Amino acid sequence: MQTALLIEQILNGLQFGVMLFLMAAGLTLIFGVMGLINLAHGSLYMVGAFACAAVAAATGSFWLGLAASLVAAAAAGAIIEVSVIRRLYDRDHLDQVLATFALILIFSEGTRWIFGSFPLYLDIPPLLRGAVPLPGGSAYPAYRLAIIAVGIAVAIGLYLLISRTRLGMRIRAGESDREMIAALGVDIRTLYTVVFALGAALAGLAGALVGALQSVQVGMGEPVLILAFVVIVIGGIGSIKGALVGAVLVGLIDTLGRFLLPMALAGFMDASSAAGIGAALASMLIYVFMALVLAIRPQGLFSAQR
Amino acid sequence: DPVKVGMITTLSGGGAGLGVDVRDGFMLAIKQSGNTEIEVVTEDDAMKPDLAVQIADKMLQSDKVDILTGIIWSNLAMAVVPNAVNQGTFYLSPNAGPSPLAGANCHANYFNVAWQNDNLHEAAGAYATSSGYKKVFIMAPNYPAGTDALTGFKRFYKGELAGEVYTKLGATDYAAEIAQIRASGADALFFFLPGGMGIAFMKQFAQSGVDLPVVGPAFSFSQDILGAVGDAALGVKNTSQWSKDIDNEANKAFVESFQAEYGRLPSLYASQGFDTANLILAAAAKASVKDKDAFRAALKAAEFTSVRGDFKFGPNHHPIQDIYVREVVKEGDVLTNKIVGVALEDHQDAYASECKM
Amino acid sequence: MTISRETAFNALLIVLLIAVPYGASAMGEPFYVTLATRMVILALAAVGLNFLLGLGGLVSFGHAAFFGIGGYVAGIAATHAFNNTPLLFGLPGTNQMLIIWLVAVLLGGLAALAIGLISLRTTGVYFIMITLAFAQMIYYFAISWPAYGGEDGLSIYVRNAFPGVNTLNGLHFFYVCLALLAAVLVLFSVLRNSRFGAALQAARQNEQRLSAVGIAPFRVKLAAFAISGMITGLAGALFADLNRFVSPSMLSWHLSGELIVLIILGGTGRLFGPVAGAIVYVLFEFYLGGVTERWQFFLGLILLAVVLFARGGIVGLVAGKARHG
Amino acid sequence: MAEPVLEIRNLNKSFGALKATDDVSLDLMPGEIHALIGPNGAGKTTLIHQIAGSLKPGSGTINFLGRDIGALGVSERTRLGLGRTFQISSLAPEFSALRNVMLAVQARQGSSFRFFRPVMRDATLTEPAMAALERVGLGDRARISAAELSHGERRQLEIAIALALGSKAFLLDEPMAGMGPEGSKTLTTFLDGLRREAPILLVEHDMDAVFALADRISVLVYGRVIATGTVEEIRRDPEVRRAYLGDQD
Amino acid sequence: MMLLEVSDLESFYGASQALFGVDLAVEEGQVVALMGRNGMGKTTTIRSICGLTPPRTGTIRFAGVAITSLKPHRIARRGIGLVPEGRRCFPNLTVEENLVAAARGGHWTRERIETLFPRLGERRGQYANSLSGGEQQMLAIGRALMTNPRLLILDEATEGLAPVIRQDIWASIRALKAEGQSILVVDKTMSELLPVADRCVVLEKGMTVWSGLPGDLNEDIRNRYLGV
Ligand SMILES: Nc1ncnc2c1ncn2[C@@H]1O[C@H](COP(=O)(O)OP(=O)(O)OP(=O)(O)O)[C@@H](O)[C@H]1O
Ligand SMILES: Nc1ncnc2c1ncn2[C@@H]1O[C@H](COP(=O)(O)OP(=O)(O)OP(=O)(O)O)[C@@H](O)[C@H]1O
Ligand SMILES: [Mg+2]
Ligand SMILES: [Mg+2]
Repeated sequence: MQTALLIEQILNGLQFGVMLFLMAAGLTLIFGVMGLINLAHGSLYMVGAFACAAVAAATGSFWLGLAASLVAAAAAGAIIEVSVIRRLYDRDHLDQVLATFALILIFSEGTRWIFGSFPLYLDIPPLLRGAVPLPGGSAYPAYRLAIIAVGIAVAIGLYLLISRTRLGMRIRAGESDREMIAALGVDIRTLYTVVFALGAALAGLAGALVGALQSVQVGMGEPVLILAFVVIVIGGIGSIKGALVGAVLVGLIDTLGRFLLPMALAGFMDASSAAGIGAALASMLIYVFMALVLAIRPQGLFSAQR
Repeated sequence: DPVKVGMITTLSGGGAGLGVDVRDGFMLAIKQSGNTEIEVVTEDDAMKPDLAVQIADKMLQSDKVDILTGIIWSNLAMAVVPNAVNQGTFYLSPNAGPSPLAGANCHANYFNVAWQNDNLHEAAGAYATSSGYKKVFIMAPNYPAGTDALTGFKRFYKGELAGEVYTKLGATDYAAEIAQIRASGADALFFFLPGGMGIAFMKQFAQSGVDLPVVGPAFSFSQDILGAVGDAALGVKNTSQWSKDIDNEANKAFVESFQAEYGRLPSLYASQGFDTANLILAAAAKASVKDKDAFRAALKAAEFTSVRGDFKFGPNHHPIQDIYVREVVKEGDVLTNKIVGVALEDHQDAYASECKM
Repeated sequence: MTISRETAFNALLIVLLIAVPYGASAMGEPFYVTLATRMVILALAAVGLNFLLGLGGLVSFGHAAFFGIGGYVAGIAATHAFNNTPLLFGLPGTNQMLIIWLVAVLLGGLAALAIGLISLRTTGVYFIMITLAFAQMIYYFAISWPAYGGEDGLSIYVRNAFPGVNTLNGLHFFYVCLALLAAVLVLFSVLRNSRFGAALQAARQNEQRLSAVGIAPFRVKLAAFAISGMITGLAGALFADLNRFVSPSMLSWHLSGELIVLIILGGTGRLFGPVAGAIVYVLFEFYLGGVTERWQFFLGLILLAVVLFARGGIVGLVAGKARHG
Repeated sequence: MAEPVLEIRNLNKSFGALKATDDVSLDLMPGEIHALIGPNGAGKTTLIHQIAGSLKPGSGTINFLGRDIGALGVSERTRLGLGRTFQISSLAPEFSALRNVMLAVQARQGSSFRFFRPVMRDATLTEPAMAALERVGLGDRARISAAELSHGERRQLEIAIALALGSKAFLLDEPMAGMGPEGSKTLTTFLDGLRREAPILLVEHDMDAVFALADRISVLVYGRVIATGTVEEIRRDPEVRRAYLGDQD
Repeated sequence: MMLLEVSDLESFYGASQALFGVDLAVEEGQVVALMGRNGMGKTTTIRSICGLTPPRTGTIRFAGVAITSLKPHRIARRGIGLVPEGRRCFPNLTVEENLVAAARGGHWTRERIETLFPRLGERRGQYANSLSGGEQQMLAIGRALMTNPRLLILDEATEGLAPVIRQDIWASIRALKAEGQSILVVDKTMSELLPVADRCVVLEKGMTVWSGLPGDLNEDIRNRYLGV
């Protein structure tokens, strides 16, 4: 019985990890590969979720909503890139921090302006509602399995895009020396707009997919932002593989931590305080883990450069 | 005499829904009263304690308000209230009721028009006991209101606990907790997860197929978020001091006029805002706000028609009131709550005795 | 000697900071004193960060840790003094600002030393994130640690005392804070021009170069981190006294972010950058908040305009590009 | 015979399968210019990195002034008197040329933890720095920031910094690179004089300079020293001609 | 036919002027040497031509079309390939990726580059930031060739190369010239440069002070402007 639960929790951890990767995927592209600190990633995630919820409510189809989330987030991304980000590539990273911080404010309040102050309804599509039986007699929600599948597909797709295609090489080249890649005849401005929009679309996709499991509300992107950065940094900036591994590690550690720590503590204190202290420790756990990883490997687990 | 009210509430970010409801309920009452002597200044605290303190300072020192109100969150209330009431201003809480302000740090100028934080959880505990649950799994986020919630529940729940779990504040994925609930062999689930946490949990819980009766305080099933939870909430029992079907004239009028004014159903937060305003209006009709003692006495008397029916203050200026059990139902295609019973009658909070006032 | 535009602008800011609260107080508008105090304290915290970020190029996204530690020092000491209960090892609490400051500075510095020792092994974004990690650990600890209020925080019922000054008088407290800010600004300017400052700025521009002339960058950066933590810790103690309240929100990443924003807004690495940034940010936050409930939207637009059109922040806009001797 | 200033014994370094340094032994004698030449990728810069401390050797010893410095970090070695320049200029770009050099002066004085005295008014810093700039001919560019200097000027600044360190031995990685014909000529004369202050380990592809300056030449190919000798010996060595010099006369 | 015509170029870095009037022309199939002492504006001229430091006044025509105000990538696509000063290989890309990223159809392919510089073939999978200085230089040249330029611009392209390789590169330059490739080159090795150049242009303090045939580059000019 206990082992069955443990196995289920490990599965949950994996699942949570892949979900984290999905949330971080767009950021991996924009931040890890283009080298742009985009604090507004969470806002794009929110845009995706809201677009999906609104369209799904209007049309009754989750799938149309999903498409809308891609379109809306990509459009928002392209607009941001052309009107703001583009002017900041040759500036200090800090200017990007301030600008994208400002974008968070604008997006959050803008979304509330359009959609009101109350959370929106977004449910998973009927097709994916049930549970899938797993070997060993247990079952797992189909929707979560679908998220795992999408996460892994995105990971593979991104990996191929970045490391195998000429487009990917040019993006990476642009990250280290925009001037030089332009001098070789690559229209890096347009390329970056496209890539930024793609990253935004991925954020939006994650927002829609994960939003169906969570709550679609203003501010939903903020915790995502921090987690996504944590995942990418642990994995090593610029490495898709690293981001995936980092995400799964964080997912496992977080899930198992909040499950096992209170149980372990219950050995030598009363249940109620064990639950409280265990939970407190568990909430610090991923940050402890990140600090440890970076203290030992200052470049993350799989840094793309050397 | 003119009364100047300063409303500090949350109008931006994820918690804005609650602030908007409190404000709308409040302003509705002011509008209906036709009283032009009452001036309200409203500002957004963005859920930041230090910003709330700054706004309070501004309202006290610059706007010279007589009464402060509006704060939604306990931590913001703890930041603002002690200083405000010590300076002689009245504070009327339309939502938060942290235990220190009900007990050891109670104050003559502080009135709570909603509930002490533990109240609805206590009622849930009482309801769980009366429903005959023997093994309840209880869960709340790991912060003071969360611990208070579980303490409150346990105060009135007499059975065994199948498990006690504190989640991370702001967590959005509950697969791990749901697995624990499934494995615990519980016969019912009690949880307190305010705001988005509750929405996420209920959706995931419903999808997980774990079939347990669910009890909770009204916060995760109030009108403002039921729409977002969807059918997942159907049938859930929740405890509240207010419901839109409480049978009295004032309440009927309130629900109708609120819907007419804002195009949506009121939540319990709106009712609390509405009551708070009516309390002020009633007191202002009896005494001048400049005469602190008289005004305080007028507030304390609470001679207004509450939408919850009977309403009176205990010695610590916290309400003594009935707390109902509601069930989430569907009316047409709108999700809402229906009263199915009374959990606690004339309930008073547990800290009143610590209050030396 | 000609006065540069930057010097003139700085002098103007100082004069405004001395005069405006005085005038406001005389005209019976004590709130503006409170607002100015808030600016000064946030500026102080940001000067601490500017030391690290502006001179050393080390973007700490965890300075809320030191700010919060300072705040909790004030809050905890005052609570124990107020309730007359012993603090640690039978030591009593205190309501004396001087002692509180000393402890806040020490603890801020020690925490910075400990965090820096590990964090400074990393660079760039890794550094940003590892400092965030440490701050988050302290944040979650504070939220779930019940002894001092957890997320509800801790009230300071009477503002702490300073010998010879009535700190309950807002204007007096303001001048205490302003004096500290002035002292720290002098410190900043002296350090920047010193040999240590030269080494620190070189570390930002090119560490390889620094070690190749025989200066170990790690020690320079660690010292800077500690000094920075001390200053921000001090600001935290004052902030607690201003609000008469501490809570984990002082430790949250929003606050770390806000400090960074203040600096960039004012002008990174500029002596008065944080001051200008704090003044402008607090003013906008306050006025917009009074005008519209959608104030954050407009605040965002304004910040965006500053980044796009005022290179080098406000000081840069007024005084032109920074010169590095 | 005098003691070598710098003594390298059996140094090895691999990058994966690549042996970048293969059992290298080298001496630098007082007053000499010892040129290190070899094809691109032979491991010259890698060797300099190991001597300067920025790369850890796989095995082998490095003695400087009779002391084993293998365990010391970069900055410690510099403080002992081992000055280097970089093949690709490495400067503090925002600092003026003068402040770049002043950094070296303050490091030489061992005083980077002084917090109060303003550096720009400190003649003990500015004067030696200015003198070093004058020596490399950058005197009139002292106030220009390093980022605004032309490529060649940056190379000159690298030398000035090394000079200001007052080192007891110099490791110069392609100092001639980027200097125009005139610059190379001046620098050659300059280095010729410098050897009297401290010996120089000179990595250089500019053969005119090497042949004019070197007392001894070592040739590195695939991480190995294949020959060491005088200018004439090296010039005549058929293997060196084939691997490196080509049909140059 | 005139391939590149630059007249009266004035360029600035921020507020400071670096070029005060540069004139320069490259005919199709010619090799033109751009000369001058350190800091005289050679690199700036090249940057202006490539659109990296757009000139404030003056005109640049390439193959008969004005390219003065075009974006760098448009200029490059018209057929200008740059080997910049200081190499500027993409450090986070491997050798192969550096080449492929620049590729545009034509007869220069990765295989041909690797025949020209076998060293690059051996280092194909290595990140550019771990290459030796000379290897990076080869990579920079290979990368520029991959764009199959009509005009190849070499800014100190033989800097830091071993004499044998340098001879190889000069040999390749001669071979390229023989194929009809037009080249604008900055280099300090006069002994190699002058024989291959069809014309020389000498800059002094950001101005063209002399231009003509290599044979006419007399003692006086050399002393005055080149310091030799
Ligand atoms: N970090 C590294 N990882 C893998 N290979 C490396 C690394 N650093 C250097 N190399 C390889 O080691 C060899 C020696 O490089 P080094 O820079 O020492 O050559 P060099 O003799 O200085 O050449 P040049 O004259 O061209 O500057 C080169 O083939 C280079 O690619
Ligand atoms: N980024 C820059 N900012 C400001 N000034 C610069 C910049 N780059 C070069 N300069 C200045 O412009 C002038 C011309 O420099 P340029 O690099 O064109 O010279 P160059 O002839 O290529 O010299 P070298 O042979 O040393 O490479 C020099 O005075 C230099 O100081
Ligand atoms: Mg080398
Ligand atoms: Mg040049």
